[in-house]
Order: sequence, then C-alpha cells, then structure tokens
Amino acid sequence: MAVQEMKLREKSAPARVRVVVEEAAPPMMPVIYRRLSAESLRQALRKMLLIRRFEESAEDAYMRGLVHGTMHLSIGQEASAVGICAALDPTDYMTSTHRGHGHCIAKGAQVSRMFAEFFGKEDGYCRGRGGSMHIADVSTGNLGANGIVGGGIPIAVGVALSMKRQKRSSVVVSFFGDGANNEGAFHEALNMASIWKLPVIFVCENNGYGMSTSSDRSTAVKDVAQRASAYAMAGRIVDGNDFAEVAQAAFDAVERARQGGGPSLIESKTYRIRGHSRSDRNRYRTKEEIEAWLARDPIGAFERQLLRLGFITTADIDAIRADVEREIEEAIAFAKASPAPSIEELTRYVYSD
Amino acid sequence: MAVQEMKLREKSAPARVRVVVEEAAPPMMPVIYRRLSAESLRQALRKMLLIRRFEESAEDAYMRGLVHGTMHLSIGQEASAVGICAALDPTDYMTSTHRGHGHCIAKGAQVSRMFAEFFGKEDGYCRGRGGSMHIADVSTGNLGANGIVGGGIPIAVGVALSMKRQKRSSVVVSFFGDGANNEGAFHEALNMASIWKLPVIFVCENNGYGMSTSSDRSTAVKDVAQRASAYAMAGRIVDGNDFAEVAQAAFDAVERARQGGGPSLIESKTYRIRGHSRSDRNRYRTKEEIEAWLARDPIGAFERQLLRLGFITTADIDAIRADVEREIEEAIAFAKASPAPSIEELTRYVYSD
Amino acid sequence: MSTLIETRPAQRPQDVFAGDGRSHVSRARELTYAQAIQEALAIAMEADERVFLMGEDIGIYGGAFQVTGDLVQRFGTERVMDTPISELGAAGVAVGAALTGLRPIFEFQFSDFSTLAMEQIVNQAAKLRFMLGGAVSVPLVMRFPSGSGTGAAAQHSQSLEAWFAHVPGLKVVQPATPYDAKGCLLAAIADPDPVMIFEHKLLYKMKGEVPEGHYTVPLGKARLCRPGRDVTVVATSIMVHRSLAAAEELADEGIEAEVIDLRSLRPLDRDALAASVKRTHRLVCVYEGVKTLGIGAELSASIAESDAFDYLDAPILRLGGAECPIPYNPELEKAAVPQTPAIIAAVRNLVRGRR
Amino acid sequence: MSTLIETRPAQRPQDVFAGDGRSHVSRARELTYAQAIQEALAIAMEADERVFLMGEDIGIYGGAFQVTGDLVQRFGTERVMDTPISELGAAGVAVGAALTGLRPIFEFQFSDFSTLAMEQIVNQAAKLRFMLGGAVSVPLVMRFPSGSGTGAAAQHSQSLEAWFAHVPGLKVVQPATPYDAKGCLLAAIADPDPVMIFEHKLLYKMKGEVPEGHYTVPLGKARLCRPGRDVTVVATSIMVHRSLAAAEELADEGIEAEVIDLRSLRPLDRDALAASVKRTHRLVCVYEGVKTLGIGAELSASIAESDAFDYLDAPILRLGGAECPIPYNPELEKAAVPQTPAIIAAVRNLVRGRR
Ligand SMILES: Cc1ncc(C[n+]2csc(CCOP(=O)(O)OP(=O)(O)O)c2C)c(N)n1
Ligand SMILES: Cc1ncc(C[n+]2csc(CCOP(=O)(O)OP(=O)(O)O)c2C)c(N)n1
Ligand SMILES: [Mg+2]
Ligand SMILES: [Mg+2]
Repeated sequence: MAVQEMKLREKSAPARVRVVVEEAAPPMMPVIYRRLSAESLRQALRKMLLIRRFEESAEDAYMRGLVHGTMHLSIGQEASAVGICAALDPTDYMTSTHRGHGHCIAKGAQVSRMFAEFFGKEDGYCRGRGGSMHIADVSTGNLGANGIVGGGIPIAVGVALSMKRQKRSSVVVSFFGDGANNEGAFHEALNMASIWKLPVIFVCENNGYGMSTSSDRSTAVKDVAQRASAYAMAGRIVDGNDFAEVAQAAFDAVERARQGGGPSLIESKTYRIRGHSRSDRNRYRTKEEIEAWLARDPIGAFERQLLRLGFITTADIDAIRADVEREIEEAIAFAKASPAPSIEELTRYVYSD
Repeated sequence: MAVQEMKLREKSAPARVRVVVEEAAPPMMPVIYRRLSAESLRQALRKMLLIRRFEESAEDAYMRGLVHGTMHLSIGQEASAVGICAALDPTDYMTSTHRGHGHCIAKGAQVSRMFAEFFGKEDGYCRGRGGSMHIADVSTGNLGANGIVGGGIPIAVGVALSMKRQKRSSVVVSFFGDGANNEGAFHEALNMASIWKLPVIFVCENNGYGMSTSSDRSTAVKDVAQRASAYAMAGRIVDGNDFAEVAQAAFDAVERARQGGGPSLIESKTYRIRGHSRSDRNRYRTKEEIEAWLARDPIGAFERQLLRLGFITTADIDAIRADVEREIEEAIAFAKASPAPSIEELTRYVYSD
Repeated sequence: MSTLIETRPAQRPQDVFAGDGRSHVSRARELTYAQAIQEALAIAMEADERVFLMGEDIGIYGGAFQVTGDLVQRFGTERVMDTPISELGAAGVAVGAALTGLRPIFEFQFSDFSTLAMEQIVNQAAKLRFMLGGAVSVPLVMRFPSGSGTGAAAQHSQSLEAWFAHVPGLKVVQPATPYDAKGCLLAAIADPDPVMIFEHKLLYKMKGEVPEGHYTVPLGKARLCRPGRDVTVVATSIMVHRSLAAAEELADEGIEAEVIDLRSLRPLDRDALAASVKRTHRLVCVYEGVKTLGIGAELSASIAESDAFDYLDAPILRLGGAECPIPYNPELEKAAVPQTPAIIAAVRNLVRGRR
Repeated sequence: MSTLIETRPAQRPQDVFAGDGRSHVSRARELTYAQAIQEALAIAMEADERVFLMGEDIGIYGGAFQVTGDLVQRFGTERVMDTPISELGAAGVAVGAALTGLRPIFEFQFSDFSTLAMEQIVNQAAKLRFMLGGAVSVPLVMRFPSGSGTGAAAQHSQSLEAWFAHVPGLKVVQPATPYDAKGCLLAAIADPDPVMIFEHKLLYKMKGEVPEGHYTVPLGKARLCRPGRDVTVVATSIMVHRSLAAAEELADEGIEAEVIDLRSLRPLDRDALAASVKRTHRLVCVYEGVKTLGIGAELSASIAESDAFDYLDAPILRLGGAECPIPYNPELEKAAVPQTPAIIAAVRNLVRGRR
C-alpha cells in the first residue's frame, strides 16, 4: 500500500493544501530496516508471534472458564502494535484500548503477569482487579487498556503535556480504533495536542469496524487520516499489516515528536480476524472478506520478508516459535499458581493512603 | 472578503483537494439581491437595527437592575444573524447560543416578549423561567439559546433527522461560536449530519474569541471552515459583517439542504463589539482592534450599500429607525407591565402532566 | 395516606389495562426480560410511526445484549439506527428528534457510557421544558444496561441510576421482571417526558410471564411482591429477586419479610413505602448502586422524615454496593454488591434486635 | 464512637498546623473566599513546580469569578493554562498529567459543565488506581463554582456535588468559609487522590479571617460551628451561613441549635454527626442540591442506620433544593433553595414538636 502523507498548511499561511502521494512500491529492503538491527527485527517477529499465541491461548483459557467476562482479541493486528512500539523506548508512554493485549506485549509486558490478570490473580498486573479491559504495565510505560472507547486519547495528551513540562524526552503513543475517531474526545484531544505542540503520536488502528458498524456507515470520511487536517497535523496512512511500513511511520512520528515538532496521526489499516468480543455472532462481515484478510496475515508476510532479506532462517523461526510456546506455557502455569486476591481487600486501592 | 469554498473529495474518490478561491471583489449589486425583493432588503435592515437597539436597550435595562444575571450581547454581529435567517422560512428551525438575542429576533420573535423574559415575567417567551440564556420562540422555529457551549449543535442534527424522517421540507440552522468548535459535540454532530445527509446548516460565528481566549490560542486551524473537510462537507468562509455575503452563503446552503444535498458549514467571520458578558473587563483585546471593527460596522455598511444601490432612501432609513425606536419602547413598557410568575408555580413545567 | 400497591403475583393478567385503544388483554406466556423489551419496542414501533430506535450496534448486531435482536430486519435501518460511537452527540440528536415530533428510544450500550452524555441528558433533555416555560416537551426514552456480575470490571458494571433520580425533569425506572420491563417501557414511550430505564444485565435472560399485546405499568408506583408483618424490605432491580429469595429462607425461621419492588426511582412511591413501614415497623433497603447516596439513602431519609418515623422499632438498614469500583475478579465482584446471604443476615439481625 | 469536631470560632489560628515543613503559623487577616483560594493556589505553585492550573479563561481573564486573578502574570501561561472549550478532553489531559508526575488543578468555569467531563472524572480519575491494582495514583484537584443565586438560570446554577459523593475513588469537599477554602484546597493539592472542591459562587465575595502561609484543613472532618442542645443542624456550603443566621434567631426564642458545617461529602464524618445527634436528639439537614438524593439523604440515612437512631426524638428533616431546575426569575430562584426563614420555621416546628 502506498504511503500517503498529507501535509496541511501552517496556521497563518495562505489557504493551500499540498497532497504528496508517494506512488513507488516499497523497495526490496525497507528503508527503516537500516535503522533496525537484525536482532531487533527478529525480536519484533518474536513479539508478533508471542501476541498471536497469547491471544489464542487466552481464547482457549476463556473457553475453559479460566477467564471471566469478555475479551477483545487483536489477532491479525500484530504488525500494527509491534511496528509502532518498535519506535518507542521503555521510558516512552502509551495509552491503549479495550483491544489492548497486543499493545501491552509490544510495549514489553510479561505474558505471565498478563495471564495472571486474566485469571483474576494477585500477580496480575492489576492484582486481578482490572482484567483484560484494563490490562496495563506501568513499568514499561503502558498506562492501560481502557474500557471506554476514546477514553485514553485525552489522557495521552495529558501525559505528553507532562513530559514537555518536565522537559523529559519521552513521547506518548495513543492507540485507538476507527470507531473511536467519532468520539468527541478524539476531536478535543487532537486539537489540544496540536495547539500545544505536544509529543504524542495518535495511532488509529482502522480495522474497518467499530463492533458491527463499518467505517463507511459511521465515519464521514474514507480515511481517518484525513481528519488530521482539521488539527493542522500530519496525517499518514499505512498498511497496518506491514511491519516495515508501520515502523517507518512510527519512527518518523516519534522523531518529530521528540524534536518538538508536535503530534502526528497515523492511520494503520488492518483487520481483526476474530469477532469483536466473545459474544460476536459475526453477522456483519462476509466470509470472503475475512478470508481475504487471512491471506494478508501480517506474521506470515513478515516472516517471508525477513527470510527473503536474509535476516532470519527457517530454523530461527522454528526456534522462536518453540521459545514462544514455552513462554506461553510457563506463563499460564505461573498464572494458575498465583494466589487469588483476598475478599478482605475488596476496597483496597480505592484511595492511596 | 473573498468567498472561499473548499469542496472536499467524495468518500470513495481518490485523495484530491480542490480549493477554489474567487478573488474578484463583489460586484456592484450582489447576485443574491436578485432573489430578494427591495422590501425584504429593507426588512433585513430593519431587523438589524431592531437587534442593535434591542441589545442596547437590554444593556441599559441591565444597568437599571431590570435584568437579573448576565447577558451576552451580539452588537456587531447583526448581519450574520439576519443574513442567515434571510434564507429561512418560518417553518425552518434554529438552535442558538448564549449569544442568542440577535438570532431570536432575526428568526422572527417579538421583542416585547423577549424583554418580558429578560425581566422575568409571565409574558416572557419562557414565562420568566429561562432568561437571556434560554431565550426561545418555538412559534418561529427557534428552539432556544443555550447555556452550554456547543449544546445546541447535536440537537440541531436531531431536528434535521426529524424533518427528513417526517419528509418535511424544513431545514435547520445551528448557530455556534468559534469557541464551540473545539467541543466534542461539534465533532460528533457534524459527523452524524454528514453520514446521514441531513438538512442542517452549521453556522460558526467566528468573532475571534471564546470569552477571552482567541481562536489562535484555542483552535489548531486558522479557519473553522477547514474542519468541514473532516466531515466530507462543504465549508465556506464569509464576511459576517457583510449581509449580502452571509445571505448568499445561507441561500446556497439552505438550497442544498432542502434538495437533499446534506449539511454545510458556514464560517461567518465577525466581531462582538461588547465584552463577552456583563463581567468582562476586556483585558484580552486592544482598543485598536475594537476600533478597527467598529469601522466595519455591519449596519452602516448595509445602509450605505442599500442607499448606493437605490433600494432605500435616507428618509426611509430615518423612518425605519423611528419605527424601531417605537417598537422597543412599547416592548419595554409591555414587559414592565407583565405579571411576575407566581411562587406557587415554582415546580410547574418540570413535567408535562 | 397509604397508596396503591399492587399485590402478588407480579404478573397478573389483570394488570393489563387499556392504554390508548390499541391495548387488549391477553394470555401471558413466558418470555425473557430481553424478549419482553423487544416485544414492547416492536409493539410501539408497529403502532406509532414516530417511534424509532437509536444506539450502537442495535441493528445487524442486534444490540450488545441482543435486546433489539432482529428488529432491524422488520423495521429497517431508518427506524433501527446504528449510531457512530458518539454518545454525547447521539443523545443530542435524540433530544432534537424528540423536540420536533419523533419518539426516540435510545439504547446506551452500557449504562457507564451515559457519563459521556450527561450534558444532553441533564442540561438539555431534563430542563428544556422548564427553561422554556412549558413551550416544549421531550418525549425521549433512554435504556441503560446496568449493573455488575458479568466480569466486565469497573467501567462496564456501574449502577448509576441514583444520579438520574437526583435530576428533576427526568423519570427513572428500574423494572425487575419481564412483565415490568415491557409494561414500563410501553408506559415510558407513551410518556411526554424523558424517561430513563435502567435494566440489569443479569436479568436479560430471566424468564417470566408476559402478556401479549399492549399494556402499561404506571411509572412511579412501587409493587408489593410479598406481604409480611415483621420487616419491610424495599429493593430495586435484581435485588428484588435476591430479597425474595432471602424472604423465603427467613420465613423458615419465622421471620415474615414484606418485599417491595420500588420499580420507579423518580417519581418515588414514598407513600407506599411509608404505609408498609407503618405495618412492619422495620425497614431494610437493598440496592446495587454504591451504598453512599444510592437510592437507599433517599428511601431511608424519606421514611425518617415522614410520619412513618414514629412507627419505627429499629434503625433503617441499607445494603448497597461496596465503596469501591466493581472489581474484575469474580469473587471480589460478588462481594462488591449485596448477595442473598447478606440480606438474610441483615434482616435477621434487625428483626431479632441484634445490631 | 464520637470523633474530632473542631470548636468555634471557625478561623482559629491554632487550626494552622505544620503540614510539610513549609508551613508556619501566622497572623490571620480578612480575605474574601476567592482571595483565599487564590492565595492557596499561589502558595502551592510557589512551593511545588509540579502544581499547575488548567481551565477556561483562567489566564488573562482571571477566571469567570476572578479566582485565579493575576496568577498568570506571576506564574506564566505554562502554569496557568487557558484551555480550549473542551471540558472532556481537558479533564483527560489533567488525568494524564496527574498520572505522570504533575499536580493539575482544574477549574470548571461552572460546575454544570462537569456534565461534559463525567467520563474522565468518574470512569478514569476515580477508578484508575483501583482498576490498576494500586499501580498508579491520580493526584488531581478539580474546582467547581456551583450553586444558584446569580440569575444565571438552570444550566449555570446547579449543585451537583451529590453525584460525585456517590463515586468511590473521589474525595469531595465543600468549604463554607475563606479559612476552609484555603485550607481544604491546600489539603487537596497535597492529597494523592482526586479531590473535587465545590465552591459556592455567592461565597466568593464573603470575607473571613485567613492565616497567611501554608496550612491545611483535613479532608473528611466536619466542623462544629455553634454548639447547641436542642437540635443538630448539619449544613453544607452557603447553607452553613443561613443555618447560623437561623440559629441566632432561634436562640432568641430559646431554641439552641447546634450547627455543623459538613465540609466534606466524601469521606463523610458520620461519627461527628452521630455524636452530635446523640447530644441533641434531633437532626435537620440543610443543603442546596436537589432534595431528593442530595447529600441530606445520605446524612439522614447514615443517622437512621447508626446507633444514634435510638437517641432520636423526632423525624429527621431535610431542607434541600426544590424538585425543579433553577429558574431565572429572581423570586422563583430564591424560592428554589432553602433560605433562612425556611430553616427557622423547620427547626422551630421540629423542636416544638409541631409537624
Ligand atoms: C464510550 C464507549 N462507547 C461504546 C463502547 C462499547 N464498545 C466497545 S469497543 C466498541 C467498538 C470500538 O471500535 P473501534 O474503536 O474501531 O475499536 P476496535 O474494537 O475495532 O478495535 C464499542 C462500541 C465503549 N466501550 N465505550
Ligand atoms: C460547555 C460550556 N463551557 C463553557 C461555558 C462558558 N462560556 C460561555 S460562552 C463561552 C465562550 C464561547 O465562545 P464562542 O463559542 O466563540 O461564542 P461567543 O461567546 O464568542 O459568541 C464560554 C467559555 C459554557 N457556557 N458552556
Ligand atoms: Mg475498529
Ligand atoms: Mg467567539
């Protein structure tokens, strides 16, 4: 997919809109790979595989009744999460969404503590109080998934303000979906980030649907990135299933943010393979559509690319997969063994005291 | 001021933004005047004068302690209110703002009942329960001023939905300020109006400030009209102090709406001569700025134009002014004589019962 | 001063009364609470073109809790409108539609998301009629799937009905049975003012007798579910069922609890409650919302300031939600809201004079 | 079970205690309530770089009620930040800043506009610490100019504090004097959790003794304003002053009312109230919020379920706001909330046993 960047006119410049469309196909070796070591590319693949297996195992645990409530799986969106986070340092921050498992792992969380959280245990990242919808790992800068669509976007802007005010070099990524872009919070947050030139990268993971409602039916513009112009912000569309493309956009936006260039909006076009949540009967999408996207699986594509470019061997891949498998198994065992919270502590953590 | 129209690409069309800038000065006789009878132009002038004198008299009454609370005067913005409403039928609807006296008069309300409302009387449009900030006249389609910035915008969209669903030909105008365009309600409302192609005209009266906060400091783009593109909507900037320009844009937008062409956004650039409300100490604007805008008084300009084009004589103007004066005096007398609500009826009108 | 309280059973066919000519008495069948709501929606839409539904994923998806189900097939997307995820704006759209001739029924996907729309609900819908001196009315119905017990954690499990009951201009109901779910909804749709309906998610699958056709349950009337001489237990929503279960067990111990389903939070059937307390001399309020300033606070205060005060033989107890957000862990989650054993223990102690 | 209640006068210099080393006892002068707040803001900003102010028109304009005044001149626009008119988003910005090392103080221009930000306040600020199992805290202060009496009508005159007091995770205070306005604000700024401060607009110009320098008033403690043996009158905000005025007049009739300024709605000083009721045997709650489910409901219910119940000689009365939006007309507006004569009459009737 072509990278499309719309640079919007500066506030005081005369009305003029420049649309730059880079039409060339990506080169054999994505430019961004020059900045990434072979090891970091292998780590990126490992993270994508870890997310995939985490999601599948969580789904399995759910079926077995180990997970309470509901879950929103990000299978199919792994390149987006890992590509964005590839550009982040551990001291950078992130706000995530209800579909936040992948973001959490991509930012560096341990799957053992994630499973523990899903199983409602004390070793969970939220001590069993939050579950899937509030999964967080503050130690790696992930301020949490959020049960409120759009809820994390203004929070991310506040974190960015905080970084700027404290003269810390950290940047903030705010993930959200295509559905969230119709929330007022999106509008208010992007406007403030822009007028205050804050180091925040807004990442809209456009998987075509907000629950059952397609972007077509809910969003007045075709591309969410178009809305960047309403905030005098750079808007960029990337193929969210292409790790390199996502990472390139992320590095560019992070660089801009770190250098004081202000916020950006990246629209990462992708697809969620599973239903919206555990109760989705999938009435609103065709089998064909799902199959077409399955054929564009981000992990397979990344593996093939890395093989082709010589960054990895099939033996490496096998080793990574086995390693991921072991990590998942150990994590689940850890989570199962973790103690449940005590009922006595029901109202603990409401206040700091 | 040049009319600037940005037509945004259709949802599925390739990325392309066409910016049409008509640079020519307005012709001697504005095109729109061919649609308006001389009588209607005189009536428009009369309404502008009535608004001006209403505001001045309300201010005076406030000083005398006849009006409780606060007031937001629209002196300087008369051409915008009257120009927009010139395109409306009595069966068309409107939602207004805290700065709503002018809109109310422009849509056809009687100043006698408006004064009665300000004086807290039973003959007031709201039976003394609403006051300036909730002035309304449902009989002429004005669903009311609103104390909540941006509060009326989604309501207008709902009215437009109602008209479309009931196959009524009425259109809806939603007035709001530049400050309001940073509310989430603005974003959500414009998006819904666009996806549902509703007959609503969003009119942003950009007077440069939301209370003390200039557009520069609060809005990421220079022109609010630019934001129309985020909703695949036509956005148009007009000189809000030029009756003809406002009316032309209004007729175009109303026509589009009535024909099923969907919503539009008109940005009417104007200025409020008085402070934001009664408590404004005017610390955030320069005397020079105010004086420059005083020199661009919409009423004087309109009078001169009508004289120049031969639609009116100075004698006519004198007669209108005298007539307005009389109407204001009678209205105040009426309002003073109107009975106060009974304390017994404190909780009446909470429910329909 | 006593007032109308219906007697059990909850689902008497004779509750069915002619509302507007289209109503007819008919056999009752078993429906789930969700089906009862859906039936009410269908009846209202069939009868009145002005009625339409708005909400997120209420069309092809059938609603997050399958309440609207297949209605979109039957009535089309114009009358079963999926909205963008724009709760504030969509609530405003509903207000505008209600002001000008339509009868919107707005489904919040979870009641928690009402936090985004309080402006339109509280400043606009609730106040417009008053602010405009009676010149308009806002015949708007909003439905709020509420409550805990689904493992959805703190932002998807709140019981916020007390907020709305604090707001003059709104009516607030909390039907506890399929019968009431249908009847209150039909009454709400016929009402000229904004009515907020709080539905407990755990009740959606509960079955009960529901008459066919149109009937209404008057808004503002409590329901006597079980007469008893020793103590009045007034409960809302799912707590009605837990209180009834508690009452059954207590009966085995010789304690006869009178159980009242409050049904309506605004208007509040203060007289019915006072009359019951005058008979039983003791009051326990059971509700899921956070205890502090939950509906039980108002019920208690209402009795404490009424002439029923003089009849009280014991303190007025409240069992409400714990003073914390709803936790994810299922055991903690259960502990965060009143369960039957806690109701039994509280009532027993009160009646036995052990405090 | 009785607890700390301060004794009058309200503004004792000895209330000043060392908070964090920077505090010092000093002479008290007369300041207005607004000046007292401004002084607290200045002290906190001077002492702690992390503290900053956000709100609409708080910079050059000085705030709609001139509370921030000239602070922007002194601290610059980075620390006295005018926000766009984006209450929801700006509240979220405050939450994000509070989560990561800053100490935002957010001014709502009118408390009514909190309706736009309930999502961030209630779902995020109040719950984040809990949802994340204690991994974060949200040291956020929000200030809400509230109440009626200014002729600003229904959308600019609400008293919504009871909503917030219903939400675990928030602290809610309502200072009634300049002394408390400063001391509560400094305590709120030092507090690690979100604190909501409701300020009555009519109090901004009220004068009272305020010590110089840093001092804090503990959050969660009621204040005994006037001892009395016949009845406890517990009031909030401006109603404290009306209740004190009523008590003076009642004293002439031989009725000695004990007046308690609740000060904090969450945490609630239930023990102090119960202790007072045990002494006086009667309770009247006076507050401006809508009567139904206003703070008085909780106060009444709290006593009715406590051991103080047995000491009650009379029903618990509540004087709260009328069941309507605040009307514009000044006479109606006055009639919509408790005024001194109504308090006198209610207390007199209660004590004299006329109901
Ligand atoms: C404020 C709010 N409204 C509605 C919901 C219910 N809900 C949860 S996820 C979702 C769809 C979100 O779509 P999108 O932003 O595209 O994210 P995706 O699920 O596709 O990742 C909805 C409607 C919610 N959680 N919060
Ligand atoms: C939701 C909300 N926020 C803040 C205010 C306070 N307020 C009233 S008018 C105003 C400025 C509005 O600016 P603008 O929209 O440009 O309208 P103008 O006053 O310039 O006509 C503000 C901040 C309000 N009434 N409602
Ligand atoms: Mg999506
Ligand atoms: Mg303005």
